[in-house]
Amino acid sequence: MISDPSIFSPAPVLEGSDDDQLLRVSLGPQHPSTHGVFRMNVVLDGETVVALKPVFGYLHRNHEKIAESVTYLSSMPYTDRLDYICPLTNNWAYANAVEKLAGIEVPERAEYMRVILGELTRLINHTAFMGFILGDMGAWGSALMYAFRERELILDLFEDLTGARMMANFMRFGGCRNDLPAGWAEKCGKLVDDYGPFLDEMEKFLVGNEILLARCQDVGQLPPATLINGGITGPMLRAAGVNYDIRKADPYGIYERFNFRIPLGEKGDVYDRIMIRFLEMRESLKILRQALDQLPEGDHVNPKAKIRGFKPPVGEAYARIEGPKGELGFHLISDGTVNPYRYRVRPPSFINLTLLEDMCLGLDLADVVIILGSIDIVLGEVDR
Amino acid sequence: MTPLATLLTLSSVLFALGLLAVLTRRNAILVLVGIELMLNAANINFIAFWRYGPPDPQLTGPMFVMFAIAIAAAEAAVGLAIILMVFRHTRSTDLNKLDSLHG
Amino acid sequence: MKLPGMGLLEGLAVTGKNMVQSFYKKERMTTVQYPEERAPISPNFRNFPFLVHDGDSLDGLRCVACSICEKECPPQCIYIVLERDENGKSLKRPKIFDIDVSVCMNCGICAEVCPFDAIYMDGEYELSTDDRFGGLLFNRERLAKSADYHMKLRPEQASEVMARRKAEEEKKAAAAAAKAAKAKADAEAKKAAEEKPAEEKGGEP
Amino acid sequence: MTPLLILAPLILLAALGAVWMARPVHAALMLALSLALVAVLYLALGADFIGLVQFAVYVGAVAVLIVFSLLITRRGDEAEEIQRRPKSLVTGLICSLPVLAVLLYVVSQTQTGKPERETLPQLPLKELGITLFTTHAPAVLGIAVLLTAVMIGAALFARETGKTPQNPDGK
Amino acid sequence: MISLLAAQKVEPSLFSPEWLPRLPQRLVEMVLTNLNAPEWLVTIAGFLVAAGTVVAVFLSAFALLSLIERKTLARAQNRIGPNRAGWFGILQPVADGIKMLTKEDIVPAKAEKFLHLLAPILIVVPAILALGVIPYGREWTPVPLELGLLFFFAVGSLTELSVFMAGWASGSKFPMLGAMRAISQMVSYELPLIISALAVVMVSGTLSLPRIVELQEGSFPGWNICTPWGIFAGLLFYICTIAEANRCPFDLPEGESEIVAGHMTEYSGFKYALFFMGEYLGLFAIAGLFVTLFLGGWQAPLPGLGWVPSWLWFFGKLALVIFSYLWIRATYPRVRIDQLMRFAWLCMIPMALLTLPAAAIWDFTGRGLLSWLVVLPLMLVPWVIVAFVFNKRLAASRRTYTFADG
Repeated sequence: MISDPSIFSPAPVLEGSDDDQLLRVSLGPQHPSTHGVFRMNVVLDGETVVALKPVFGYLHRNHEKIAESVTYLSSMPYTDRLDYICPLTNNWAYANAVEKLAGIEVPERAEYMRVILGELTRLINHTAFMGFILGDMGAWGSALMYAFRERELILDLFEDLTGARMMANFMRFGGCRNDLPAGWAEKCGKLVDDYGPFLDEMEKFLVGNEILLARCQDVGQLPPATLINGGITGPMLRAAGVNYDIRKADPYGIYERFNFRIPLGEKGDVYDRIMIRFLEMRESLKILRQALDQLPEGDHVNPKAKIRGFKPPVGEAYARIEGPKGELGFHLISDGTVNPYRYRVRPPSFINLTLLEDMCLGLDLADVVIILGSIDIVLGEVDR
Repeated sequence: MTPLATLLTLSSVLFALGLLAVLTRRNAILVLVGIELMLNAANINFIAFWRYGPPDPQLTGPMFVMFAIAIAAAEAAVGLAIILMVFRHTRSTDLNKLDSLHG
Repeated sequence: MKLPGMGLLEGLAVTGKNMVQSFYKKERMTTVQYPEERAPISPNFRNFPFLVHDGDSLDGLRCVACSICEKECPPQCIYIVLERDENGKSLKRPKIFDIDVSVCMNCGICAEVCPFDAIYMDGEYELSTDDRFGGLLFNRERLAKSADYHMKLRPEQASEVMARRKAEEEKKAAAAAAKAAKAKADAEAKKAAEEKPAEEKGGEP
Repeated sequence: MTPLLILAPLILLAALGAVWMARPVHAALMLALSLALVAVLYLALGADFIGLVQFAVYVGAVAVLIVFSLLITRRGDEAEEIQRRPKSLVTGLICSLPVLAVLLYVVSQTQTGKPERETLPQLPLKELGITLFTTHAPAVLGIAVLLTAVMIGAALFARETGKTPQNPDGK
Repeated sequence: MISLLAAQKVEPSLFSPEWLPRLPQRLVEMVLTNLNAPEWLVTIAGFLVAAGTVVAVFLSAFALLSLIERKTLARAQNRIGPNRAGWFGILQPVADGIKMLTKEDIVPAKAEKFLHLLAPILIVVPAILALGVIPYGREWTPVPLELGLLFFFAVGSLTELSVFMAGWASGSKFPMLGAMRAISQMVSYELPLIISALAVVMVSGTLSLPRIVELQEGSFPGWNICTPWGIFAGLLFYICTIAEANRCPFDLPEGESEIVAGHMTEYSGFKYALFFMGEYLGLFAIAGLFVTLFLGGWQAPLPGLGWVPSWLWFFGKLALVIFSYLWIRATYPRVRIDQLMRFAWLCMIPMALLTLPAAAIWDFTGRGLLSWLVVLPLMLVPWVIVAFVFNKRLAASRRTYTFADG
């Protein structure tokens, strides 16, 4: 991509010869439905997409390079800001990588807390996704407001626990920063109980809607082989029927202890992606219920883990988790100093985005918007 | 000039303008514009004769205009459909370039 | 089997329900009219850091200008200069302690790494200012809050810290006392030892 | 008489614009204006129904169709058009001026001495409808057949180059 | 010139509530007559004042609706909506207006200046013209045209051209796309709109809107919507009004998640406000036509309610119809352009054509029980077939999901 200098010119695909009838439109970076500062240079024939070129980097913040020049702990709040819809899974993935690198044990209670927070984050992400995708389809914000209403309740829990609604900075190497406050687990249990009815309402609002069916079905599907070759992970891959969920495929934490299922779609179109996320939310509720019931007493952080002057031994480690958007991995190389020698993120949003053009070709402009929405990107993670 | 004469003159000039458009324009759609003008010139005549001519219980003038309008609309629709068809094949609406019977 | 169009009607029912219930149900209408009423803030809520001082004046700052927070701060928004006396000897307190809150990302790592319980996270969030530069660069005076404030803000944490500090102080005092006693004892022993040889000396002749 | 004298030059000016404007869209909009003015002329002549139908069909359908086709086939060929103009203008005038002369001559010949009604003839809607479906019933049927054929034909034309080649998903 | 209905009724009393909306007109006419003004002047002044009344009423209704729409949507989304400007946000439209007026008027460099200016004006004009022929009350039709319905559709068709002008003259791509969408949508939905209105015309035997309302005499069961053909024609007409007014779920021309704001993208300040106004006035006009044709216009819904001024009934029904638009807007996502067109041509137009013979049979068989027995099956059978086809599609669209075990 970089070798193609045209991506740096202000409006590369927009200048066409007068001769052809194609319309070159730059969707974004200032566009209502690009989920941030994302840009697609679209070539249209009528309303049909003939070519589409994603252009990104407008939100590039040097995340990886900064992480190589600050201490291991100092990178933790930066990971919050990768995928800012779900900071806690980012924290978790990073903590996992460092623990693997330094060989730190995580106490039982901390593992349970991590699972609870991770699944709550999945709920947040998928709930917000429902709102966003309907917004992309042109519903005037109702679904978004309902989704955010419920998301706020989870964010309240996060605020009680971590002190911040979104930028949690909560996981530590060897556990979590602080223990659950009194009564938190009960509040969380109540939320888990109340979430089912909300999902029912949302499902009624969304799933039966004939307009939504017409808009979403058979849009943006790709053969599973292409998806696998493209490195697509997460709900997008499972919607196409590929059984790949890291919680099962390469279990981390204590996921083996819980009883949950992986929903699989068939066609892998936008509709399947929506429905898979719905079903995943219900499975998440199951996991949450089990985790809350089994939550043991004990340390919230490994007492042996150092906060100040943390120096992992020389080595490298890659740890991945099933983030709400897909496989989220951190690759760290340590040279024995307080800073990582190399720090690399495998962002699911970014990699899922790579097949955007293949999904959109031959479809309408309106389809591009919902396909982009169904990939569920967060530009903070794409551009880093 | 009497009103009838005014209208007839108007219609004549309008017809000539339409003819001019048909003959000078090279864009097929604009040729159609000329044809519409000519049809309207004819319609003005019908209405003018109905209005200023002898009383006619059959309402032939307005009737004729109504039919003419319907046919003009049909003609425009078909004409434009054909032009668009041709355009899809040749990527051009220039009549001078449409010199081949082969699509 | 569902009739076609039922999905559309169900959607209308959902919005209709929300429309009606938003008039009387608190769960449906969660909006808070901000300047007049405020959403309750969790006791754990953190925003920008503040410096704790014991007593009423800045002299009681717990900070010893060790610069650990400065080094750990992810966005590097802390700037500390150690105060020294004219001989260049450290006075163990900051001459300058600035936090650029326009850069600070509220992560709380400074509070976490501080070994002297000197810096904690504040809950104050109405900090808007029309001075983009000076107004958002908090200096030592602006940052310093009393230990009482900390106690009021986070009673649990503060009382724990207080207890620990008290215990430490007592330990220190005890240690100091012990040290003093030991020194005294040592001195006495020394004295005694001195006397002894003297005695011995004395005894020698 | 006054409305006629005001409207006639306006109609001609608009028609001239339709003939002469270099940008196709301008020409089409001028055509729409001219047709709308003709509709006003009909209203002024007392043919209300015809005037409103003219407005609805020409401004609402024909002109819109024309500008829409211009949008679809948009090309930047104004410069070429202007460049070619003098030559084609000569041929155009050679053909149309004699026609105009003949027409004007005929007009000047026919209008002499005829008595002209100054009372407004009525165009009652009901009469119009009844005449339409009694006296002119065959013509109505013919038009109906024509319109059906047009609709089917236009639909077929539009259908032929559907999205099939570009849409592998078979949507 | 255009023939007016010559039905000037006996004036009951100048100050009765029924006559209230025409009071300004009456007063001006009275004053002018007393001043011995020539008759044409009295007529013209009366018309001007009547038009002014309508414009004033609907401009304030526009301001009110812009607030109510935001409030309703907010409530449907569990928000409060604007409530800072004035009591319950009642001054919000004023604040919006001041904001719009003081904004910079930006004309893009590539725009066609004149057409760019003309388009917003041409959007507002037909809407106001169309509002003029609707009967608002028993004694209140601003311009009682003989050919009212035809006039309505004739001026309404001007909107397409002005939308095209806006899209084309902006010299930009999103407006162009929006204009193309708008034109194809309006042209497609105008057909079933007019055809289903024609059914009413056939049964009423007149194009005059006041007459059509008078013929739907009596309370609820007399309305056109309460006939076996009317309910279907009304449904089709209602769907078409949504499409013609570019409301959700047919708001593709300005679909903000796809083409930013469609033909209005390059407008700002007062011109944008004009578009906004034109859109809302058009909404009033077309919803008013729906009320007039199918919901009995100003007729009271129940027999004993004749004492309420008739125009109140009209505006009540109008408010209900518009509220339904808002409700729908709060709920549905937008359809795609090809689905929109397919729906219009393959479903709406055939169904609308079907209402014509149904209405004819209804009229022919005497509008009694027999007609019900004949017309209702005639209408129901195709609808059931359509429902069946849709249902088959829907059944195919319902999916079950498998779970990987574990």
